[in-house]
Amino acid sequence: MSGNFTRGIILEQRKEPALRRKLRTFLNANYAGMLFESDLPYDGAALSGKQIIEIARLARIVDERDGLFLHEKLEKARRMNVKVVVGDAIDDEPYVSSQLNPLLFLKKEAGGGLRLAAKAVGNPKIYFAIYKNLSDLDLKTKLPKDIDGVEIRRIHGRYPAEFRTMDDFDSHGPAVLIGVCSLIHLYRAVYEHRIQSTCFVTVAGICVANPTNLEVSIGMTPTQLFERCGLAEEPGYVVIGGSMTGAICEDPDSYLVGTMSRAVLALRDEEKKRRYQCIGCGRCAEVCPENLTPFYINRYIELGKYETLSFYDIHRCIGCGTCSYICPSKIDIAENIKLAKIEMKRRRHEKEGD
Amino acid sequence: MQQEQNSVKKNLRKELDLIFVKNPVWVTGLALAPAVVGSFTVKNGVGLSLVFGMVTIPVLVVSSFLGMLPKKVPQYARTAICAVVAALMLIPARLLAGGIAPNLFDSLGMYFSVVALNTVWIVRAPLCQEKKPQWALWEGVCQTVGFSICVLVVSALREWLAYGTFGGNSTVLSVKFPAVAYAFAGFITVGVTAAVLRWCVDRSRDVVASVRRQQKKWRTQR
Amino acid sequence: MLQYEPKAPYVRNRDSAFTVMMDVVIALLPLYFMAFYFYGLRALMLGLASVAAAVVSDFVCILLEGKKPYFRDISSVVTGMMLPLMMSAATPYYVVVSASVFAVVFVKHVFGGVGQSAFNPAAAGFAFAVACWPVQVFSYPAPFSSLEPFGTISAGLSSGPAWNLFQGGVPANDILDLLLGRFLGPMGLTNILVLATCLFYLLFRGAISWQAPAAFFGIMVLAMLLFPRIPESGPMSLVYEATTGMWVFGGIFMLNEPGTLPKRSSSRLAYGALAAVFTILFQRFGRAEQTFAFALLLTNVFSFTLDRYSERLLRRLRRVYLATRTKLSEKKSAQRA
Amino acid sequence: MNNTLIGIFSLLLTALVLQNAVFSRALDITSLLVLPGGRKGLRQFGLILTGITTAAALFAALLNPLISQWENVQYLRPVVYVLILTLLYGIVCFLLNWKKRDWFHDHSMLLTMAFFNCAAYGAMALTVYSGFHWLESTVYGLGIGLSFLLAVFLLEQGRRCMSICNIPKAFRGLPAELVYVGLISLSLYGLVGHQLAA
Repeated sequence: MSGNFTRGIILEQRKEPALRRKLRTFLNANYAGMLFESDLPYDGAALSGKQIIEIARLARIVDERDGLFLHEKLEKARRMNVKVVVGDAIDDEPYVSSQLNPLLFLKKEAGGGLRLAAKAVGNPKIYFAIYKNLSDLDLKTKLPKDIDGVEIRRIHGRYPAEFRTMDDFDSHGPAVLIGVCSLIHLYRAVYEHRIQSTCFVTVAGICVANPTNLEVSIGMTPTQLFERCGLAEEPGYVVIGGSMTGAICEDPDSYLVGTMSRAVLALRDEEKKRRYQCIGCGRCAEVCPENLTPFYINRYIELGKYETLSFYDIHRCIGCGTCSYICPSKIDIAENIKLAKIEMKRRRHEKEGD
Repeated sequence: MQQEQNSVKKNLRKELDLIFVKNPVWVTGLALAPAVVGSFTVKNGVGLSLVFGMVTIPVLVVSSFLGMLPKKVPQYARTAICAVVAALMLIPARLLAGGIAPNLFDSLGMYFSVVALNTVWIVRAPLCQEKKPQWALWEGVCQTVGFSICVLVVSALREWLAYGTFGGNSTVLSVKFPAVAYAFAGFITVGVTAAVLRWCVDRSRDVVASVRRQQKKWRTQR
Repeated sequence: MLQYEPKAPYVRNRDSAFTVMMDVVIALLPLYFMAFYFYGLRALMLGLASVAAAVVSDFVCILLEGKKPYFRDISSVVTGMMLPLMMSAATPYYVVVSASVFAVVFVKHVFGGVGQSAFNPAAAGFAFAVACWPVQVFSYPAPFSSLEPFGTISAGLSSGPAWNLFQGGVPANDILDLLLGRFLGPMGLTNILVLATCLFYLLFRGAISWQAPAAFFGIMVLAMLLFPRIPESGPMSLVYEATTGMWVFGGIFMLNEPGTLPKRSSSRLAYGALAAVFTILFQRFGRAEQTFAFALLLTNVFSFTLDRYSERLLRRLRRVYLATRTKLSEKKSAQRA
Repeated sequence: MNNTLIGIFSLLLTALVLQNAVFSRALDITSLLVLPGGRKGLRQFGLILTGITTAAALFAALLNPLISQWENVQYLRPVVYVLILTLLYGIVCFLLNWKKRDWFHDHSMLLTMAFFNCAAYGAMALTVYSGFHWLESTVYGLGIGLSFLLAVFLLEQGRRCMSICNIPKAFRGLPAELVYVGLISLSLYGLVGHQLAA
């Protein structure tokens, strides 16, 4: 519950039509043949932990949370003697439900996958983590108390919730977070010897006629996904990833959707971009989850005084974008900070090079 | 011969910069105290410029003569001599001011004498020791002109706004701003006029540069 | 495809700089309504003149700086609206106009325009008007007296209860009159109930944050209750001071001017407290009957410093917190081993 | 005893805030604005200046009964004061040059600026105008020096604040700082009211 008192913003979730709808598949022809060769049995109960990690390696499963290979993560967790394994279904960004929806509709695979991962690490406690936003009263989907016998923990509080997840499980000892989608892939790898060739993607946005969660083969283009779900109107721009931290897709016809994509959003080019001068209201400092002062950071970046930025602890910025969201002057503070970090790194390298 | 003439011209021109481009008050920020508080009527402004000239020119000239002393004499002794000269010059300045306007000394109060310790000569006197006396004199004149222009402009502006008069003669100004005669308005007036001067100087520099560029173009075209 | 490149995040808050400023303007409108109710058309005309002067001088300054004029910024309107409210309804037009020109040109634009002003423009404009024309600013017409919208005022002008307080006496006004704002005072800020409504509106809309006003009003109320400056009981003194003083209006509108307010919440608390201390000191030792604007100008000097100290404190705390956390986890792992 | 203490304290406060040497009289505003050496240099300068103003005020108060019997004293008074300052300057420089040569070599310009300075002269002149006896005038001189330090402190805040402001090009530097000092002066005006600078 402690999360309710953290800093951040209350966001309209806008997950609803996509979250309620059934998960659909959208696969290309060679999905059936994507299997790996192995002598290991098709039975999770008969496998040892090391064998499960070996299967994860053979299936080339990538965790969609951080882009690491699942087998590397599991091995590291095993070495660190982890006490808790958490299946992460925290979709805290608006529109995105590509972890939550598979969790609700593929309960058996998700729960089984989490058990397998726990076995690989050494039988610690297991939980699923879901984001409980203050404003999701409009959510029509009832979130269950447990999935396949695994307890669901709800992460409370305001928007940047994902980085806070660890704090909720800290009391148990060291924890590891694994994305739900990769757990589903782990289950399939163990019981079907299937290589990870698909990913879960939310196709949503104002311009999409039927917002849906899709399981798609890796390598589809956004245009194909939009054809599948139907476009209500010509999209203003296409975003890959979350609506808060994602990136603009320059060319929807040739971009290839991958494991880390999570969501493809078609948004309307709604309002003309109105540029205001900073009025110095300080709202960015009020909402910053890391308690930084983006106002001064942005001002010093604009003035080019990069040496002062370390005083304002710019390296603690998690890039959540709350400052840009709240800014009444519509200044791209988060983007500026991101670029400034890159610039600072470049300068440091230059200095060391000399 | 040609070279000598050129250097003379160069020196003359260099010191002329002190009037606007390197104005001692507006640009360099020296001798601000009398310019800020003392200059709220034109009469005061004239008085301040007078004292400034009577103090600064002799001190700079004396300082250039002090440069001829042997090197053994320490710098602080030279500065002390300059200070004595400045203090002594206050007496004729006071007499002259009394001759021009009897109540000038009273209306200026402390600032009349404060001019004797103005920062212009404190900063410039050590540098004038390397100069020939005639150039020190010329610099003193230019400093005085620069100071006077600043003080006169500021004091005229403030008198006009505060009392609606100009040198005691009433002018057309229906609204008067009595607070402009106070110290805070002095700071703001000097600051704003300094900004205006800088803006003008920058603009004129741009104009000069563009004219030169144009001339060069024509020359190359020919 | 795109005219510009949108940057993450792609969903944005609906509030804009325009709506934030508009909230303040909306909160100022009831005060103008009260002024109109008490003094008739002249109150509105004064406001109009002040706003016009502020907007025009803002426009001219922006052109002089060589920037593009920019009509969505209405901060000069806010400044212009605040100024006449603090003055007598019989103030000549030139006072109001020159105060707002001073505020916009010499306070706002010298330091770089909107959001960057080192001093509160409205406070500085009022201070300038007081320095120039104390008599015109502080001699008030009686409420409900008919004032000519233009030309010279024929109604009798006199000083109000604030002057009595300043002189160390007790005002002779009825308490109910004071609470309803029916006394000789500044044209827009006599009615304390309307002011309180404005405060709650602004807080509810999120146009101002609660920290600075909370600290400011807390300390002011305590000081008025415990150390009355007139020979009266604490609560009575509080009623007199709060109804006649400009600090209630200032604490709501001028203290929270976004450009000069510190940005961190802890430093906002300190800023409010500092403003209260300066206000009390200026009230006791000042030479004018309304000194809040002067006290606020002095407080503004410390705005940036408070933020810096707050940031430094936070840095220290963050380091300590991280160090203890790593130490604890090391200890835990050592125990396990 | 108590009364004198209270009197001295109120005199100090008067010199610090009400008749602040920088904000209400603009004494020494030049060194405040243009002295090189940054914050540290300014603080050092302020400390030196405080010592000088205190000593100068004391000397002025001691000498005042002697010179007030002269003829044409109003002509000679400024001259005498500047001569006293010069004498003090010479002695201090001689001692420093003798004992602490390195320090003196680095700080000679600072010392010169601090001695031949409106504030030092102002401390002498103002004590005489106000008719203080020697203790009062010493305290007043100390107050003038401290008020310069106060101004240094306030201007430091201002400089920091202005360093992140997008000040128009024409105003950058000296003009903006002058306006800043002017506005602080305006805020103190509410405390002081209008007093003619003596």
